[in-house]
Amino acid sequence: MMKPGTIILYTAARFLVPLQLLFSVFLLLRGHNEPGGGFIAGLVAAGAFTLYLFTFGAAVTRDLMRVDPRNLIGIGLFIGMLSVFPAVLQGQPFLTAQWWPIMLPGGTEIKLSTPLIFDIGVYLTVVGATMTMVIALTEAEER
Amino acid sequence: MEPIMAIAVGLMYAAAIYMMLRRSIVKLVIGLMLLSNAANLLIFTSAGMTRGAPPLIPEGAIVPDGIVADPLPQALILTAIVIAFGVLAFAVVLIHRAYNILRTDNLDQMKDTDT
Amino acid sequence: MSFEVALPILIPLLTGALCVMFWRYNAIQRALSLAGSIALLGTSIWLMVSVYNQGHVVMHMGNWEAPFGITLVADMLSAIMVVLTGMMAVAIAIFSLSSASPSHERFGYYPLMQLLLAGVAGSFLTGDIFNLYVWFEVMLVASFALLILGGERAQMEGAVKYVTLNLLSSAIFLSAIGLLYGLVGTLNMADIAVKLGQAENPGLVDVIAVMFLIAFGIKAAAFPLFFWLPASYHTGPVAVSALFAGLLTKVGVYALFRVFTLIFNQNVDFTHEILLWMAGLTMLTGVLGAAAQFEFRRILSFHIVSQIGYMILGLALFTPLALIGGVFYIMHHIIVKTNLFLISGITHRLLGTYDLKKLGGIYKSKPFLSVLFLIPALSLAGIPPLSGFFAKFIIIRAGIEANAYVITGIALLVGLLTLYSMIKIWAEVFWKKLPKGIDDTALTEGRTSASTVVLYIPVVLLAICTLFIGLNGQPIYEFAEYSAAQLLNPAGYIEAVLGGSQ
Amino acid sequence: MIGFMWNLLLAVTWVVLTGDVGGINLLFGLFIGYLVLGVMQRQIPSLRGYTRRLPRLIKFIGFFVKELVVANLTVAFDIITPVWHMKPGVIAIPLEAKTELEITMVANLISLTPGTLSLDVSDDRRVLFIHAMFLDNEQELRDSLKDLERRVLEILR
Amino acid sequence: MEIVILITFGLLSLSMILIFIRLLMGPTLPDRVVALELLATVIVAITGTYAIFTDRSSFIDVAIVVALTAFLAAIGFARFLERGGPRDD
Amino acid sequence: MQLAVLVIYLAALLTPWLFVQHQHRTAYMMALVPAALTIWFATHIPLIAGGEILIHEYQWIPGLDISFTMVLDGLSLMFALLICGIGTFIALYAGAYLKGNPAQNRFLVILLAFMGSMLGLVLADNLITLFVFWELTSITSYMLIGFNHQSAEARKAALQGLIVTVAGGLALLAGLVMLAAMAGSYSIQEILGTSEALTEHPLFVGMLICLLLGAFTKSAQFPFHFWLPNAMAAPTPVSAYLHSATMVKAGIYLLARLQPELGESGLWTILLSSFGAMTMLTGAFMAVRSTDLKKLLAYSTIMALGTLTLLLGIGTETAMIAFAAYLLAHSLYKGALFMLAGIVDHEAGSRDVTALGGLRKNLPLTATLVAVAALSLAGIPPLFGFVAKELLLEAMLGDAFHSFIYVFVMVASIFVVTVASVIALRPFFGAFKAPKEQSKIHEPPVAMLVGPVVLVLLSLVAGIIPGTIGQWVTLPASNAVAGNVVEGYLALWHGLNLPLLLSGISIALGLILYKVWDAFRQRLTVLDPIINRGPERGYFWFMDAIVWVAEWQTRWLQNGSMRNYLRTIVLVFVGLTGYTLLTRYQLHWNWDINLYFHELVTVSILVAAAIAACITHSRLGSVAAMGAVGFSVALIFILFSAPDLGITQILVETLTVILLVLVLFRLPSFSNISTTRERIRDAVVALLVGTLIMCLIMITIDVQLFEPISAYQIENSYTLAQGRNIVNVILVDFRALDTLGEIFVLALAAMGVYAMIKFNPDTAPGSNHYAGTLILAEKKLAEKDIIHSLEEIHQKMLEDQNIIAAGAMNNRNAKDDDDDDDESEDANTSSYDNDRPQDDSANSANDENEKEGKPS
Amino acid sequence: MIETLINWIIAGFMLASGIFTLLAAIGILRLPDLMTRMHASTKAGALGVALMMIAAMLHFNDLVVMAKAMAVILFILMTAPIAAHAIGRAGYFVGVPIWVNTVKDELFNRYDSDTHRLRSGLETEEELKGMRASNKDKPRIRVTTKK
Ligand code: NA
Ligand code: NA
Repeated sequence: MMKPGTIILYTAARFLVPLQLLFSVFLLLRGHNEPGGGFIAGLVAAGAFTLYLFTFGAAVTRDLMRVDPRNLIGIGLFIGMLSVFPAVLQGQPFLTAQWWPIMLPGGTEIKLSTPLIFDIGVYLTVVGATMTMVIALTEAEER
Repeated sequence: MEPIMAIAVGLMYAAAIYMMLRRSIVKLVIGLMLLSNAANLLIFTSAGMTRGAPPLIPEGAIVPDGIVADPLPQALILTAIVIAFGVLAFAVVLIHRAYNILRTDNLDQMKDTDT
Repeated sequence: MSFEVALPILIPLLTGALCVMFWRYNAIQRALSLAGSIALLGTSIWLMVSVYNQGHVVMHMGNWEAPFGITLVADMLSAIMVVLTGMMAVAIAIFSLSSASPSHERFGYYPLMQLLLAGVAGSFLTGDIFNLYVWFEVMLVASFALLILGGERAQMEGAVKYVTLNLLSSAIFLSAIGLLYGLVGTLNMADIAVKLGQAENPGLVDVIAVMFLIAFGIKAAAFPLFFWLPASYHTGPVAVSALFAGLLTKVGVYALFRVFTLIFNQNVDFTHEILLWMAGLTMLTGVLGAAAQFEFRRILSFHIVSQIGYMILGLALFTPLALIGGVFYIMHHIIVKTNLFLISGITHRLLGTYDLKKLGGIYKSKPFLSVLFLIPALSLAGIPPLSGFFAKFIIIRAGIEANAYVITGIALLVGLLTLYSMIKIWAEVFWKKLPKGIDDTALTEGRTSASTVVLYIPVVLLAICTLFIGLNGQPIYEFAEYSAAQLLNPAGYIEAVLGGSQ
Repeated sequence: MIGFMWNLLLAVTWVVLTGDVGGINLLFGLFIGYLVLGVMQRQIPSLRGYTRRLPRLIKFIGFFVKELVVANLTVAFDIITPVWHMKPGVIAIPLEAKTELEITMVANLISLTPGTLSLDVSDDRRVLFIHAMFLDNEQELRDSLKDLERRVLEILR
Repeated sequence: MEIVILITFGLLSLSMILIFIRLLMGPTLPDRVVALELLATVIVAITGTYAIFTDRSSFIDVAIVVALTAFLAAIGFARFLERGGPRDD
Repeated sequence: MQLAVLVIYLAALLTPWLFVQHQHRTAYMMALVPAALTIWFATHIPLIAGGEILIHEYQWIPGLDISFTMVLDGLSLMFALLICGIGTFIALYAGAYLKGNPAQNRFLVILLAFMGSMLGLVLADNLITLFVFWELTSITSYMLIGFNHQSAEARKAALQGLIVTVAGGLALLAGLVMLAAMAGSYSIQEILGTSEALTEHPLFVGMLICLLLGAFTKSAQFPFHFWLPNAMAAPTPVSAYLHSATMVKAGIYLLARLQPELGESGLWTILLSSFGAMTMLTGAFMAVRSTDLKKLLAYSTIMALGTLTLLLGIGTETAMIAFAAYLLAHSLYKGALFMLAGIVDHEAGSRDVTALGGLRKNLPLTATLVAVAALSLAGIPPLFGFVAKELLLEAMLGDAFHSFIYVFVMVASIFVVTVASVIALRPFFGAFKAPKEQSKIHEPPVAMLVGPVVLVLLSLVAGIIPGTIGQWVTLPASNAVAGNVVEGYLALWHGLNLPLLLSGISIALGLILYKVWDAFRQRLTVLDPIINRGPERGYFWFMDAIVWVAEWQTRWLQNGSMRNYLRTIVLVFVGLTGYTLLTRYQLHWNWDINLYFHELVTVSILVAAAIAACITHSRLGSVAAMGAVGFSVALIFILFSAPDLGITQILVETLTVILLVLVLFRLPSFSNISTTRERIRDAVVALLVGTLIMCLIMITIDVQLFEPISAYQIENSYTLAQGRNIVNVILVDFRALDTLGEIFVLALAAMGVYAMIKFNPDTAPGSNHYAGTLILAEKKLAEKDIIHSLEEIHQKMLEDQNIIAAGAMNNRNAKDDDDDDDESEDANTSSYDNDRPQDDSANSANDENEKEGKPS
Repeated sequence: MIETLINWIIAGFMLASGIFTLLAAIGILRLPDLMTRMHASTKAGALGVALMMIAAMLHFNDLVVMAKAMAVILFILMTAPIAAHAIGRAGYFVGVPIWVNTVKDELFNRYDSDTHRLRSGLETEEELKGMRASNKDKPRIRVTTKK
């Protein structure tokens, strides 16, 4: 935590963090087509949380994240693993990409796919892993 | 460009090894970081460097227009960067803990498990 | 679809992921770990059966045909290694039920263990050189984390060395991959083999071969690259040491076997000559290192180095019999060395130390444990009719038949010195009177507690394996023979991976 | 803020109605929404003054860019000439801004204006300490900073 | 046009060199951090120039990420200083 | 026959269970097993004597030519009878001898295991199977010698026996493999059956030496004889069985077994004769200067073993006849003598003949038996020993070479007579002398006497009817050793001839020597310095050398200095790779440089930053330089078409810097302690690596042998994988498995970091001990080595900058105590000790000391 | 025609960007102390990036790119002053030396380096009392700036 009274940083963090998180989701979703992807997005999100951590300290950041970053690792890994298996149902080798085009009302087509699920898993793992490390270090120091 | 990069990467390896041979564990970690950067650049260089042609397929096309940079080494390096990040984060915290417990940052004083 | 070739990787990965998810609940983790290990063993046996029937089992991950995606390949060598991984997984999982303390469990003992296994299995099964790097790293980072679990001073010191030297190896490995890709533009090992076969620059191939040799040599703890091993293996939790001792260096050895039979087989007289020297010096320095030690696990650690030499010797001689010997040696050694470490754990449980000078009196109070020690110890020393004898015999026979007398002589001498070390442990820990001032309540109490009985289960099972290999060596020999035949005929591997596309 | 939300909502409705998801259409929707809100704002208290802020914002941006360029040139001149003309120092500026957002905006914009750099806000949030490069005429500087603050507050309030 | 771009590159490169000299010279940690921060900014500018040079707009994405995250390091250093870590500059 | 061996092992396995109920009587039950086997083998005598060979085939590891086939011929039958027969008595003897010893069951198990191994050894047809049993006898013998394992002396003797025999065994293994390679088979029967002349083979000499090393060490031939007397640390039944009757004869057995194939060679003759003679003489000489009953017997055993080897070396048919007879005779009387010596020891409490005397009154039967057995030992008619000795002397009378050795034999014979007299007379005649009271000394239980009685009787009977014994037992053995049917017979009376004369002379001289024995021994002490320098010194020297070399090597290689390890590995890397590069590749490259100014600047900054990170004296300066390195790398990625990489690099770099900063908070600043020389040395090493890498890159960029596979990925990224960012498509689809592994790496690293920070052995006391983690004692650093606390460093720095006045710290320290929890306000001080995280409390005690020790 | 004009404008923006960045670089190298260097880096740097992004907007003439370039400008304008604030503040409080010719330091006497409080100078007596009570005897080093 910074010294109390740095309202400039407080406010900036409150503004920047949502922006960064939003941007990270953007990077995640379009990573298949433009620079980005789960890893980059995850790092951006982790950067956002780290900014929050530096500004408000570990406890507040944990509160912000709601999920314990260690759980996030597990969830991320699990989601990543989930993308491995659907191919088996089609009799294809593991990790074969499955695409499920979903027609939204209005004619827009959204493609849900195992690579996307995988990327989400990557994203969550990266956020979880990075935040686990950074928060643990900060807590060790704050005590 | 590649010959210059070859020299640069060579020097980075040299710097990395030099740092790793110091006594201080902090320098050791910095050496490891340099080493991982250098290795990534080595892959990047030896696979060939291309200017201004990122491996992206433009909207509407199904293949990139013209020659693009080889995407495979980029993917490999990306993986390597991430792995190095994890490993180095571990190493950084390790030296932190090692210092806290051993009360020294001097590698030459860490001989107990061997002798 | 040959799912069995991917499952030995995916099962521990999934188990690991689930264990991370349930990191707060030790009981769930324990159950998951045991179930995952048994499933791993099951699928690995399934894989072995498939390989036995089909020769090679291949899966193109993501359904991308051979050189373009990542291909998992199992030949007999891989299958053997994976089965051994499964066996060690089960043994360690059982041992851990009693040996892992709740605080270790809370800090990721089980997921780390499972992911280590995943890394090991991945290394054995992948057919892609970069993917091999990735699995190496999975294994490595898992081992880093396991090694420091406990946060003791010795662990930190050991870990600094272990981490640094292994990262250096990874960097060399990665550099070699980069150069190789720059040269041939492919990562699939079968494809690399095909293309290097057509390469006009054999000298350059040798250079890269030497880089791989050094990178894997570090992982395998060969001379003069082994320093990290004796510095660190004895510092961690004992079940971890046992798993490391059994499996980790073998991954390096496996990689050497794979790469130097499949890819770099053009200039055997150059590359394998280096391997030969390496093997001899590894055997010798390892065993001499052990002779100077007075700590149970350190002696065992140095012997890992020494025995790695035998395995590399099998590769270096590069005759069918020698390769059989190498593979046989690997099989034998994984079982035996893990078992010895586990036994050191039991003696530690009994007397609270690994220092030979402070141990003693176990033969008198625990004859059964003593016999359990003698089986793997004498096997390690190559005393017949235990598994180690046949392993050593094949290699020596191969050496003599290849007219490599000096190296064979070294191998024999090292056998003697190994016996010396094992006997030293036996005399100090088991025969000697318990020194004064050592608390021996755990040793002399009449009944063995249930948690200690759990420790014995894997030890007994592994000892039975050792005896089985020794007394009924023919099937094991046939497996080794099968895999040596495959190793010496890379065309089969290439055909299985690339199919008609080459 | 609520005004902008309304504006965005109207724009999205527009997009849905027209069925054209392009960026231009969205901009057009925003524009139409802005016009609509201009008509409606008298009736809805929470929207009051929304449309008036846009011209102010544009004006402010113009002002700010001018400041930025001019002051930058001043600093640049001092940087490239061998002799230092500057008279740096730390001064305290009383703040009119009250909320965190206001204070931060003011401080940041002051930081972005060449020659001044916000260092810190006093614990009771009444004073902003800035480092200024040119304290030749302190009062003039204070006045211009108060002017900047006023303009910012105008947009935000 | 190309010549302008090359001149711009030249100017930016020169900037990098000067900034880097400051980074090396210090003398205090905050000086280095400021130099690092500016270096990141120059990289954003170079990336922009490069996007124009190669006519590839995807490089702007890189610029966004740098602009959004590079300052974190500075915050980290500032935090370090404020928590009173030993400064050996 | 396989079953015969198996039965013994099964008996061994059953013993512990039986022992629970039957205690020492188990031994008697177990004696039934060898007894039955003796009978079973005895039933084969007629068959074998008729010239038949019994073969039982059984496969083991056909792939390695290892079979479990067993063969019974004259030689193996004689050995089998000895093993099982004497084994029976030994089991009985041991039952009584070790009565009440809680470890008796273990003893029986090992004894039976030994018996089975020995039997397997003599029956095995396969060279490897033979070796398997060979080694098993070594191991079981080790366990038996070290039976009194709590005595360091016993452990040492056991180790010595083991090392010597196993070392020889390993040479033997090599020899056997060579033999098999030369003869083309691992089956002894087949090898003996081939007509190939092995002597011509280039490997012959090597093979022969290896084989002989194995046989000589096992059979305690000079200069490897020293372990055998030391092995007398074993309980007497063991000495009687292993070290006289059976195991030591394994080497002799092997030589005899191979005699038909190898006996032709001149080298064989010379080596066996000379080493045999030397051993014989050494044994006899050492025996005559010993006073311990068991040592006397042990040395005389060595003498006998030497004699047997000598006979094999002579290789004539007479020698073969003598060999078999001598072997049988020796086993009979020596087994008996050992058991009797054990009785004396057991009853009178000492084995030292000089400490004993007049026991005949208390131990009349024992005394008688000893006397008879000693007669056989001395080769006095009508005992079988005499028959054997006559044959021996006769066999010697061949050629000139052997006539020379004849002198040796005579000397040995004289000494043996003396030794026999000492054994037979000293303890039993003269005035009573014993550690125990006379009244407490009485004859041992029957079980202990059965063996000696039977064996002595057998010696006597065989001496009386040597012809029968010869026909049924020893001559078939001689046939097997000779490889053909030998012409000859066994008889007590060969007429008046030279051997008989010499025999008489030796007996007379031996008796004279007995008269002056004590004085003679005194004289011999002059030779002690020479004897002490004997081959045993070589053994100790070898063992010391191993430890010394090991320690030296550990100091040199595994010396704990990570920097040395690194330097070694790096130099090996440079050396090996560089050597390969220079010797196997023609270096050539083109300096086709095409680059822009900004690229050059970027690369230069990269290099400069890397170098700056190395040479800066400030930690954080170094970190900042690392930041610059990272940014330069990112820029290179960006400038060469890798936007994803650029982004990732910048993000990772930022987070890495943050981690470093978080951690460096706790770490000391760089101290400059390397000498210039060290630095230059390291710089040279580093530059070598750099140059090598540079060359490697230069080469690969110049050589592109094949079209990269990524062409396929570029082409199909959109059409097949539906993604336009090809790098990302590779990551999540083409090579998704890599990425899967990669996220696990990251997760693992995070778990490791978490564990390191949060798991603390002090908050979970005992947990590590439970898990078996190596716990070193807390290390005390020398005062000069202690890295001073961070606040001192900080203060010094501030002082250097004149930011604070010296001594300001002291005021602060005084007020330190009531610091509340609002530590985060700490802006410009480093109250390190107070806001250190709890998990450092391991060292807090240390710190307290440190603080107190500091002048304030 | 228009294209050429736009190209000229782009060229102008790019050159301006380069020049401003260079100015920032010269400034950071030449200026005498941390505070003044930060003046150069924050503004000129941000301006350089902003100009470059405008050039990019014009060059690509594409809505998405424009939005992205705007985002870059916005982010730089948001983050640069925050970083400057953080560093400047920290630098000031840890006592980074200040240029000798600095004419004035109103912060110095408002900053209680014992209590680590930054007073505005406008507090009432009561407030001051409360402050002291809450922060009595916090041990701190007195940092004196070297002139
Ligand atoms: Na990745
Ligand atoms: Na190339």
